[in-house]
Amino acid sequence: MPVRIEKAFQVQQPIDKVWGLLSDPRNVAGCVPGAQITEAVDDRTFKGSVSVKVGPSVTNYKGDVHFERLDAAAHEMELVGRGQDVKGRGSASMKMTGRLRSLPDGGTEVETVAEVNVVGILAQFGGRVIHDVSDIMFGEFTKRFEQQLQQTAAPPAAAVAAEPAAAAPPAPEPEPVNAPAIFLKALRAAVARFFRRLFGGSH
Amino acid sequence: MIAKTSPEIGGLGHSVKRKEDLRLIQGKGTFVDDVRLPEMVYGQVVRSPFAHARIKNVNIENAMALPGVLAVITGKDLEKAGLAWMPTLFHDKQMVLAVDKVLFQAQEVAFVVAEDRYTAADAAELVEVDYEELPVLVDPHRATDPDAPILREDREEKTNHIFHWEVGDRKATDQALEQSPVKARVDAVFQRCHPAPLETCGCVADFNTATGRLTVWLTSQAPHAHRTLFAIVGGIPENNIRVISPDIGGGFGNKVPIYPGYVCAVVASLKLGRPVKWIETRSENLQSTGFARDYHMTAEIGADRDGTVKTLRVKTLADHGAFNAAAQPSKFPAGLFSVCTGSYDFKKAFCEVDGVYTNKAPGGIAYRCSFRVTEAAYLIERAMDVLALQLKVDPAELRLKNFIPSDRFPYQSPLGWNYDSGDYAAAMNRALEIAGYKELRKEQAEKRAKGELMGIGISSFTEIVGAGPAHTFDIAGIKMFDSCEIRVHPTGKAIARFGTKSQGQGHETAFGQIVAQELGIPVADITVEEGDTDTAPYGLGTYASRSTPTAGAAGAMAARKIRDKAKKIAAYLLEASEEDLEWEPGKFSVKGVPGRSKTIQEIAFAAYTNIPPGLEAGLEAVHYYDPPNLTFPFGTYIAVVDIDKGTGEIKTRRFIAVDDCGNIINPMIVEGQIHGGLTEGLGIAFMQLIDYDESGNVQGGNFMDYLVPTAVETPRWETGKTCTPSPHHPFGAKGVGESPNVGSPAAFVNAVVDALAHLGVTHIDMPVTPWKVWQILKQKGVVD
Amino acid sequence: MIPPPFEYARPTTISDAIALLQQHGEDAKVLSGGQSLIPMMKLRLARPAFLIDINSIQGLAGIHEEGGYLKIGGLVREADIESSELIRSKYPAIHDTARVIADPLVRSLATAGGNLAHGDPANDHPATMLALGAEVVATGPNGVRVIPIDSFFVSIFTTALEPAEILTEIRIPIPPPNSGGAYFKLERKVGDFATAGVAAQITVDGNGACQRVGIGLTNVGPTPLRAKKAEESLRGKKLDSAAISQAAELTAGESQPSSDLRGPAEYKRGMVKELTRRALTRALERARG
Amino acid sequence: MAKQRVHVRLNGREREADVEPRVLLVHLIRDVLGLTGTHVGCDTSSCGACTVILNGRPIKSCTLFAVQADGGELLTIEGMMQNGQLHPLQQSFHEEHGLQCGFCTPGMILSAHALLQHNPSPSEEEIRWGVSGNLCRCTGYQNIVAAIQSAAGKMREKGAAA
Repeated sequence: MPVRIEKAFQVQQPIDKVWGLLSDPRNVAGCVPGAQITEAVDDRTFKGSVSVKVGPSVTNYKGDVHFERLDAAAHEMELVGRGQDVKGRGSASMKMTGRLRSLPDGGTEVETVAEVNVVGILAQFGGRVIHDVSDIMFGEFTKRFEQQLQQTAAPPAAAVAAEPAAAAPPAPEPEPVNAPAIFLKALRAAVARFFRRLFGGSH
Repeated sequence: MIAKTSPEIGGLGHSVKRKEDLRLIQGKGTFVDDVRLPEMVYGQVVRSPFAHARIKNVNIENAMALPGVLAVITGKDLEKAGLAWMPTLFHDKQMVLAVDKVLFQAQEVAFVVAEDRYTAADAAELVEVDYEELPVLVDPHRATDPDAPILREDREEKTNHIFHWEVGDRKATDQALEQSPVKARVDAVFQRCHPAPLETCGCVADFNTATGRLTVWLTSQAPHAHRTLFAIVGGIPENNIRVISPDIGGGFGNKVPIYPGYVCAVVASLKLGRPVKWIETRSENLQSTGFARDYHMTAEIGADRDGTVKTLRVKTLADHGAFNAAAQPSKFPAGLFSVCTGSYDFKKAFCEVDGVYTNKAPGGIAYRCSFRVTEAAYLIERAMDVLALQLKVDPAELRLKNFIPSDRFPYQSPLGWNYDSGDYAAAMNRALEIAGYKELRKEQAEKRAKGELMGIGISSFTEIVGAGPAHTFDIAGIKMFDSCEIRVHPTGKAIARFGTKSQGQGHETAFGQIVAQELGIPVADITVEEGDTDTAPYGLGTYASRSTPTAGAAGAMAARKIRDKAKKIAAYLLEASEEDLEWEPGKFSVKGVPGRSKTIQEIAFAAYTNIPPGLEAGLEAVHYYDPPNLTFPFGTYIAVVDIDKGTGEIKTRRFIAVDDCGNIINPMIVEGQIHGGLTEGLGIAFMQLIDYDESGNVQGGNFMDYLVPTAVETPRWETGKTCTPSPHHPFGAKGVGESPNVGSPAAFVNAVVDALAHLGVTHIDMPVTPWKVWQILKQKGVVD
Repeated sequence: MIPPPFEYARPTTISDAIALLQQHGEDAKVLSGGQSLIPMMKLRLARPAFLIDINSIQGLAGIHEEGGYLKIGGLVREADIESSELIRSKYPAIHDTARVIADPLVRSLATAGGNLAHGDPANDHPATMLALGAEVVATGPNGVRVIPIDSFFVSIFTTALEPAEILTEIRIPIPPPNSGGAYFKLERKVGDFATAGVAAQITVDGNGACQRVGIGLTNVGPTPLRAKKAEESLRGKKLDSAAISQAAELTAGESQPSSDLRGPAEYKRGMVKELTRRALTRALERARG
Repeated sequence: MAKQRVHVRLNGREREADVEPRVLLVHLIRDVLGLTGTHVGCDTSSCGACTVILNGRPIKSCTLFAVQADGGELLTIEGMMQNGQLHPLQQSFHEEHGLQCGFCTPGMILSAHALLQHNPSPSEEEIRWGVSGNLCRCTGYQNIVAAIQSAAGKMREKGAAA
């Protein structure tokens, strides 16, 4: 059940800075709601999991994210994430492409396209909601990415480490991951609140 | 003409109330899931979530570790026993449990056995299967593309093409079509649908380690054939297998094939020495067991300007899914599809079918029809309407003009069938009369003038049912005869056993009426039994409307054998010669000597107490009937629909069904069958589709999306009949159970197209949904 | 068909139920009618570790008018709404809605409260409650709070209820004289979710002008929707066919359907338009009595 | 998961059983208490084959946990016969040929029973809506409607006589 979603937004940040974040695998992965990076296979491939909660229904996917393309010159990237339901009832994949355009005012336009494909029992019984759910999740992804761009203070990778129960990824590159514990706590709470709001208790 | 018996005897033509009802209305029936045996355990199938994937590993440890789990069977286990694959009923093989790869979503991958249903369900989730997803093929039109993935790596031929089959004179047909002054063409898809009997498939397999006997309670329309197949596949001596089909909650063709779940339950019982129950869920039923249709068809009619049809050319692509499991016993890959010339007198015809594999559930079974005749009837009846539109003639007139005349029977069709009898115009005229056709057309014209949408759809189908004959039909070599054994007890009561198996058709009553008709024993005194292979004579089962044409005939023939012997006994008792005796239902009398007669009951008593010298004791007979030909029931259906322009919703205002199935055993039962078949036709025409998205996800694989009409969507049916007996059947009967499902889809679709014809619409594929209709209305600017 | 294991409690008071909710947090689910939750559990699409069955709590099953409101208790069954003379006569839109929800067997158990609290955009009551300007009464650890229906539906399958809150009552303002309402649901067959559904509630003044109007939509967006622009277009206007058509047009524009087996988005938008026309027309007839 | 004691009055008889909370009512009735007249035809709460009457209301016994029925009054098809007499609905389904395979019949009869309880003389339309939660694949509903109409007549006469 393939779904295609396009989102574009503008930020008051120079294109190179934006590209720095968009081309940072852990950062991008960290912006996917419910996602956890559990292991870095190489600097372009990561193992991880995504938890998708729709009302009373929760599905946990385990799989990997791979950056198919990182074109610094063109400011274009493409990543493919694939995961299988841990209960063996299907799989989900997402191909995401991102393209940056610098704006006359020095800002940057971020264009992203996600092609989500769900296979298995969710695609059989959840057909009527898959589009809306994908749209909401991808919307949240872009929102978080924007937030990352705003908060220059904390290095983006923090978000990755901040994910609940995420094993700290073996840093593939020198840049150390050390954000103050207090910040992590705050972010955790924020994420938890967000999920309650987004998918929380219904009878 | 058949002698009318008294209501007490209740022979042919009486609307005898059904015997089977009494247990069913009290909840005292015995369906497979009602069978409970000591020590019984429960099986559940682990299924693939993917349509096409490599199996890298199956880990059963966690499942086995769950308390209450007794066994987890995988494809590798079956492979060791040589059971990983089983033969289908049509020259192919099918995986029982997948070993290397899966070929459709919901395919069987492992079988979990536990002490109860709940533990089995939990354990099924704990079986870890490591899949590597492969490219998926769902579009049959792309099956033979060079870049299409080869699905069946197990086959020699590295192609997704299964078969090419053609019949008729291609060259002559092409030429004739070329030269036809008028050509009409329709491209029609008969969508993938499913019989969906309300009871799903299942079994209880009980291998008795002490006796070495295997008893299988099975949702089977063909228990004897299934016993033989279990013997062949499982290598168990056939005398050590007993298949029992108890009460069956509807079949409609779905319960003809053998499914992996059955085999797994048997294997598990052999392994554990305990009875194993496996009952599939509805979703499993719709997603993995025998689907129907998925025929992508083109019909071209060549006709004269005056509307006389001359030539028919049919080309079809058949999507058989992952395995060719089309449960059909004819010699032809497309079954009886070549009856597609229908009720019309075509001079030349050619029909070709190509079958392909896709990543979809296997099947192509005969859903309430006789092996692809539904597809054929739908196609020709749609094509005739397209021709009528093109010629701007009334579809009823066009049909009347082209019917095979009643004096031309037996009729040899250009594609090789020999129609036994028919009077198509009679049925058509009766239907037009009941409908008040002229007034309806007048009303339609008035409505159209006011911008309202009303449609009248006609279908005058010819069915072809009653397989055998043996020269054309067999299952694994076993000829398609059927059988009856009758025993008349000393007190004049009787038991009759048949090789068929009722799934709601009322055999316990109707078959009793056949025997009552022939022997004059009251139907109340006759017990009818089916479905136990230890007691019933061998038969090929109930499907394709074959029960009455074959087993019913066998019943009459066996009864006649008994009557012949009864005549000898009567002659002895009456001290008269057989020539001087005359029969009336229930007794032999001496011609011209009032009062000198012996009732069948007196004769039965004598058969055990006062046996004529030189005659064997007892009054029994068995008969195996191989029909000389199929029977060809027919009829005309008229649908009247109103369309809500705002929503595209279609309301069937009236539906007139005139059926001709020759002589009728039980009018009440026949009418009930017609109501049911029409309702299934309604669902197919307007609501039902098992679809697959490009990833091979089943869409419409459960009762939330596979739409079964309720009492609210179902209209009140109007029925009528004509009677043209079959010349070759012992009492002139033809099968009828499937006519309404075969004939009605075209009537419904023709009605909707007729309502939109003035907008230039000539065809809409089924299911004809409100949104399809609305989109057309929008395109045509009828709605804003 | 076989639900996963869970723990079960059947508290007899609201406070006990809330205590249990607090105790078990995200793992707990409230079980009222169960006609949405249990089917999901049977398919193992939902796996709550703890079920809190509120069906034995007294005082939540009443339908009555009080203090300017129609009050429907959190445990009132659809069947009771369907057969309530008060609702049939004074709240026809709610009657229309109850009788097309699922099928008669489901309606024996399903509750209107659950129908709202499940947060499923395909459920029928939300549209009607939006049209009627209802309020949801939620009882939680900090007592009772009243949530206006407009802020109740947060996201797909997500409502404004906090995890430890229970929907205990639905309040509908008693409509003034010359009011009428209607709900139109298009479904593929009885028992199906709406392909699209539209609820309309209006009040007209002496000379037939529209004083108050509410339009709610079913299953044409990630949440139940209210057609605000369309409502705006009608306020103070005479409800002639031109006005109704314009409102229908606007409503279709405000809907956000996505394509599924029930039909393509374009069709659903068309249906919103058509059903809005029908709902407003019927509501007007009823308002005029 | 710990089992819980469930007590129901089933067709007038007190019955008890210990079941896991997740056990569906239909499985309590069929597998535990052994009354198999109540059937299961789907896994999405769509078909109504499992219809029983709980505390006077027709419900899908596949969409209720057995523990929820604790203390309740249950009527299944096995309880329709009264002192050896077929219920008028059972009679009429037989006389009007309102069943074929018989799999939907118990649920259909119980839904009809509930309908006639609060509407003794329903119109054809009311009957069709009344049993719209019960699917039948065999009869096309026409004779089911006829059977319910005829039973309604019989029951009215009875009522009048009584």
